[in-house]
Amino acid sequence: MSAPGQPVLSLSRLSLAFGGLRALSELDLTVGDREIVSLIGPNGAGKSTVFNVVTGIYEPSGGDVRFAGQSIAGRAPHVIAQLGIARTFQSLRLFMNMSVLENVIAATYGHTGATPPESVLRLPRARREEREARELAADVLSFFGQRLAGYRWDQPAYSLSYANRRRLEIARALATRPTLLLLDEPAAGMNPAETHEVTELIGRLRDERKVAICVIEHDMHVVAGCSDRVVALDHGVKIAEGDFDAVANHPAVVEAYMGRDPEALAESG
Amino acid sequence: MKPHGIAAAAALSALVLAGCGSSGGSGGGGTSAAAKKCATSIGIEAPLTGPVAVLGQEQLHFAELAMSMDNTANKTHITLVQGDTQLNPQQATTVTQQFTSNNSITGVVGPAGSQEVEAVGPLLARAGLAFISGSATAAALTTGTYPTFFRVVSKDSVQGPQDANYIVQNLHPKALMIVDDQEAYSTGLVAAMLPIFQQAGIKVDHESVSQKVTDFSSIVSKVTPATTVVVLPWQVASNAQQFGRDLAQQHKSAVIFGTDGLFSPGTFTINGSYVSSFGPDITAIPADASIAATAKAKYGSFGTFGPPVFAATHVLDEAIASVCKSGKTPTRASVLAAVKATNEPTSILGQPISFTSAGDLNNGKFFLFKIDSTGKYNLIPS
Amino acid sequence: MSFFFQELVNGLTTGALYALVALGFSMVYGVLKLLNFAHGDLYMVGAFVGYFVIQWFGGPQALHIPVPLLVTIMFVLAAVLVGFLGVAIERFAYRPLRDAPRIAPLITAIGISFFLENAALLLFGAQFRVYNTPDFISFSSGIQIGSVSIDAVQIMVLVMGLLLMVGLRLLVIRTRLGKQMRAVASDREAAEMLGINVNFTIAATFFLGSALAGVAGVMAGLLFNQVTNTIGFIAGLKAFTAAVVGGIGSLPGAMLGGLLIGIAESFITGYISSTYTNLLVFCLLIAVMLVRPTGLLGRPQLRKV
Amino acid sequence: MSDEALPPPGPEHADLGAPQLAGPQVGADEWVARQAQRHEHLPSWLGAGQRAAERAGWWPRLALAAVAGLLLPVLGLGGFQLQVGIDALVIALLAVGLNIVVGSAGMLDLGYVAFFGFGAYGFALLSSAKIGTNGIHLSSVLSIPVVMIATGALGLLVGLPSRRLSGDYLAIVTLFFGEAFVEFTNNVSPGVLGGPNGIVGVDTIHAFGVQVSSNKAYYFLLVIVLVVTMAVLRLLDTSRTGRAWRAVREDPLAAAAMTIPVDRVKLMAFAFGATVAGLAGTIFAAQQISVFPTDFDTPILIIIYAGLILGGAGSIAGAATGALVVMVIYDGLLRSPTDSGYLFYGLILLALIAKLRPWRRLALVLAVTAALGFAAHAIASAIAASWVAGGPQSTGLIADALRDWVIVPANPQTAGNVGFVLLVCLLIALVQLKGGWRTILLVPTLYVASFTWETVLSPNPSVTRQLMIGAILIVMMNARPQGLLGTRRVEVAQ
Repeated sequence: MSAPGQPVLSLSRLSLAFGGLRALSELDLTVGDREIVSLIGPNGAGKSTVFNVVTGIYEPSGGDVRFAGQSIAGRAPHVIAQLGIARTFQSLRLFMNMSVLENVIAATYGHTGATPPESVLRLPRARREEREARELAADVLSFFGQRLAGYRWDQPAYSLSYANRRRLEIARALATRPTLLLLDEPAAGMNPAETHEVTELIGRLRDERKVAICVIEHDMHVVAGCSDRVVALDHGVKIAEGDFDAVANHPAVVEAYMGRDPEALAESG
Repeated sequence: MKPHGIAAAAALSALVLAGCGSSGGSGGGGTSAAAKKCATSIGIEAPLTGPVAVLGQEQLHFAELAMSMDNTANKTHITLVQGDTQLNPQQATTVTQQFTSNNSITGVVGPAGSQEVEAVGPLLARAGLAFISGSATAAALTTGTYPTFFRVVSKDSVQGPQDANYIVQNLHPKALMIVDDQEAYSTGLVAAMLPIFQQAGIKVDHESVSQKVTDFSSIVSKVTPATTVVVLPWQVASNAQQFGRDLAQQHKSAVIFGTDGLFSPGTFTINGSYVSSFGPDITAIPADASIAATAKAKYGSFGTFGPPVFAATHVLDEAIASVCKSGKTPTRASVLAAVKATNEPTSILGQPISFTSAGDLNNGKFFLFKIDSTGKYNLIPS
Repeated sequence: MSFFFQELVNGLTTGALYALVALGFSMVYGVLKLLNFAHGDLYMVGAFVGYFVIQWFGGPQALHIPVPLLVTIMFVLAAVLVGFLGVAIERFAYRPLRDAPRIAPLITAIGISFFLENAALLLFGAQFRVYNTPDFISFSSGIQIGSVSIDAVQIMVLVMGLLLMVGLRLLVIRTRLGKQMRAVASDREAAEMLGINVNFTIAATFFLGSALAGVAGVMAGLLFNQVTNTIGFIAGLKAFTAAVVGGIGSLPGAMLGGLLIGIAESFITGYISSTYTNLLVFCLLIAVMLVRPTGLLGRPQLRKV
Repeated sequence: MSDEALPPPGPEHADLGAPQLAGPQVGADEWVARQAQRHEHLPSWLGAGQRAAERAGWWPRLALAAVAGLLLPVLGLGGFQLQVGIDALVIALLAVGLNIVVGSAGMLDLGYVAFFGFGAYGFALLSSAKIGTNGIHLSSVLSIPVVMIATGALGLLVGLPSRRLSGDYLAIVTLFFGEAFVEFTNNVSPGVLGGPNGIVGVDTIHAFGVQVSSNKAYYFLLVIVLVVTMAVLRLLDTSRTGRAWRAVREDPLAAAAMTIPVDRVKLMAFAFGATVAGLAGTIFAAQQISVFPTDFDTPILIIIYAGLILGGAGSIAGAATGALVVMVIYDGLLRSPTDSGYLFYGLILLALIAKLRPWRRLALVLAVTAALGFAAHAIASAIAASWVAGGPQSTGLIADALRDWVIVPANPQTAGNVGFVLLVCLLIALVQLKGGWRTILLVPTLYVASFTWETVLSPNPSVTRQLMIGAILIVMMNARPQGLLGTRRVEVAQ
């Protein structure tokens, strides 16, 4: 299937080099409106690097990143986030010592504007924004049902289990009101049941939150279960693209996983 | 966790406990008993800890010495209350509040630094407490701003020019270096000396190094062959000794001319150096020999900061004693009056002590010494 | 020109001393990520040990053992005693705080600094204790190149500074202990799982670091002739500065930082004015840090995501 | 800083700071249980108090504290105590301000005291005869805001490096700035700044003909200013700004990815912190009617940090409490030998009560110690009168209590020094030992402690003062690393 309408995100001939090492070279990639694209590939293929370039952590050394029609290459991370690209991190990066609720509300900063004086005096705008932020937080947290139910809201993030930390990261990302959601290994460290849950969750995210999603995942069940389109990377180069079965059986992909380094598959299970 | 919470609580409640103690603790001392026994207290403000503790401790020791001697001589029961200022005006203020609110204190020795006097002068004036400094020499202090302030040492505006003129007339330097130690005492003297040198057409290299620094090699390197005199208006004698060592090590022939702080036989021993001091060499004054001996035995070697404080304490002791002799109980007012009226025919400083209306020492003498190859201080008759 | 070289020598000597103190400071930091503000006070204790050794053998004028032997004893004794003091401090004050917020040990260190400084004041009194080095190591034993004079102590400081740095470097790279140190430094938990005795390693690090401080203290005594209970503060500050400017945790960095500061001080004093030495040195160092945010030889913090 | 750097997930991990629970616990139930348990390990009355306080919410507590503070002078707090109060309040104000930068935004700012100095010097210049022919004696309603804004601006400037530098590298640069400030005021243009002589003859705070001159007035002013500042900062802390600060402290990179402009947020923290310091400076200068470079040197910085961290960085109430506690101990109690005596023995006793269980053992230790003391004293006096000729040096009740118990030789100094060293060794040994041996060693330790106090510590109050504050800092940090009112945090190496 192909992306309906004009793409939300499009990378054209994107390149990134650390010194000599070419992390990405000439990469073309598009994510259509409310499309779910999976990035797969062995470790070190440059999947997370793509996210880091898109979200402005790294500046591309060549090519362009266009989001909703405008070029965002080289913009500051918080600006890009405000434009509507939210992400989660492979190595969880929650605000560990802040409460669950605070973690989510903190992410509304970019869409609120109360100045310190307003906040201190609790002027109308500040009060309104606080109320809205809470409603939004309650909304996105409720998305995970009982997992992040009310009685957990005041617990510090570090008291959560891995699975819940991953959920909280997604909730926090949703609080930035994204149109594009980048999920970096959302199922890592989860048991089969939870993994299955994640697969459904990704689908629901697209349907209920109306976001386009680009997901990096090693667990092929997840990839197979949720992707509209799969893109395989190796050494920063796109080696295959298409629906899951096509890509999974693509010789280049098989070679990337099996051929060179068998243990890659073992790792990426 | 369990004991910790309690430990913290324990600490806090200990505060409260101690707080209760304080109410009973301070302020007592009973002026009622004083009438019979002539019991009262004197506070001493000095840098007893911190970077210049060496000065403060010496001052404290000599104050204790004077007090014990006077107590036995006058059959008084005066006690000494310590106040550590670290040569810091803010701390001096706190200490002064401690003293002014302690009714048993009827006189104060110190504070050591001119800037401290400036900070606490108004407070002590309001409390009507006489305070006598043994080392605050800034000229501005005795312009009548602080009515209860006295000092047993002369001021920069006298010593500075005197020393400067001596250097100009007797040492005839073409060029000289003058190094202040970034303390009020030192900068004051330098300010008083500089114009005279410039007037005499001497090329002056004005340097400045913090008291805490003990490495002078790079300044010493700046001493040119033409520079025959280095003026060190410093407070720490051993620093000057090191300066002299660096001069020798770099084969510089300049002569060191130091002021009060450098007077420290046994510590500052650079051959051919001059030291001008507001205190005499009490080891050389027969009358003071016993004091010097006791001090040396009890506290080890000492410099020039002790004797003036000894004198200051002695003045207060005598004032209190005189009040008691006249059958009155020593109060701040009576002690202040007695201090104003002080007229000691002789003193540890080898000169009579009496004060001008502004609190300055009347015709304060200076003593100029030249150090010989054995490190002995020889008085230069003026 | 000779003036230039004289100032250079002065700067190098002072710098080498700073570097010595910084080495130990940087070592402890490397392993524990702890800013040990008590380091300077260990240096002070070392200086006192040296002083008492001199007194013990008859005082500077009347030594009854050969000077080289005396100096050796001073260094060894200072190193050992201060080393164990450091170990005791670590066990007593820092170990309980290993997993505490990083800022908590900072206050403990300050508390220890207060304690040591004033314990010395209580025990040894406030007056300056004087080494009188020239009485037993005469200036003539130094070198004289033109009008530039370098005395024996200065040479000794420079040489020992270099030797100790090289030695430490070898120790850290080559020896088993060094490997363990690096392991603990990079990840304590992992090191523990690999069966490395973390407590021992950290104690050893503290011993070495403190011993260095002790040696530096004796050096300072020989160089500046005087000891008092307050010399630790400035030394600690310089060590901290040198270590961070050089790239904290890196031993060559500490050395470089120390020398840089020493030379900067002496040249600013020499060519501009001693009045502004500190002010300008601080400004210079701020500039350095802005150009190289992780110090001269510090590895840039990679931000893996 | 990859996965293994992260703390392991909840159940295994959430025990940080909190005591281990017996039996299996999972997820939230465990957390909830632990919250409830937090009170149980306290003595009932303390636990009850804590629960009550927590139920009350922050502003009633603050109001209560304010009222208590304002009542103190009425209850006869005067002279010295008032001065200590003022000093403490100034430091508390500074600690609360510093808490923004260190506690909330998590940046180590070692130049903070310079903002205090800048504010003080600024006010001094604007309200003295220093500038112009007869000076600009600006009304305080103008000068104070002006100075505060100027200090805030300076804060922005000094904060700029925080965009590139982090952690200890930022710390050192700010430290340089702080040192540079002292050097500047001490050496640059003595004509205006007065060099080491500082600026004297500064006006008291005055506006509309009203003069704030008496210490009592300044005390009240400071209490009000502190409370208002705390309230403002509390409101700010619970707003989007405060959350952004904490988010940046926790993980700058994630914060940026969550729409938070990290650099701007950091600068804001610096600016707010500086502004508070500036305010404190103006009041300080006006109250002391003079400013000197040494007032803004490192020792003050140390005290501020000690207060902040002792109270618990990150907690506004903690910062204020910690600063007040430290200052009352350091500047108040420890200055008077009598009080520090009570503090010394009080702390020992209370520590024993807290640490030594069961009660039987405590009683035993005390009894044995007492017996040992009297026996030793008797023997000593039997051998030679001079051995006990000294008599306890501390005054008041303690002296009477200890007269026939503690040995004090005629010349206590040397003996005392030995005792002091011995005491330190014993304490270290105490930490090393376990169980029964520790209890046994406790007895001689207690006696040596008392001996040392009576022989050398009490007669040298000013040195002892420094020793005690050092020891107290060490012990308190070891007892509660997260500070009195702080909450334990997990730290993820970034």
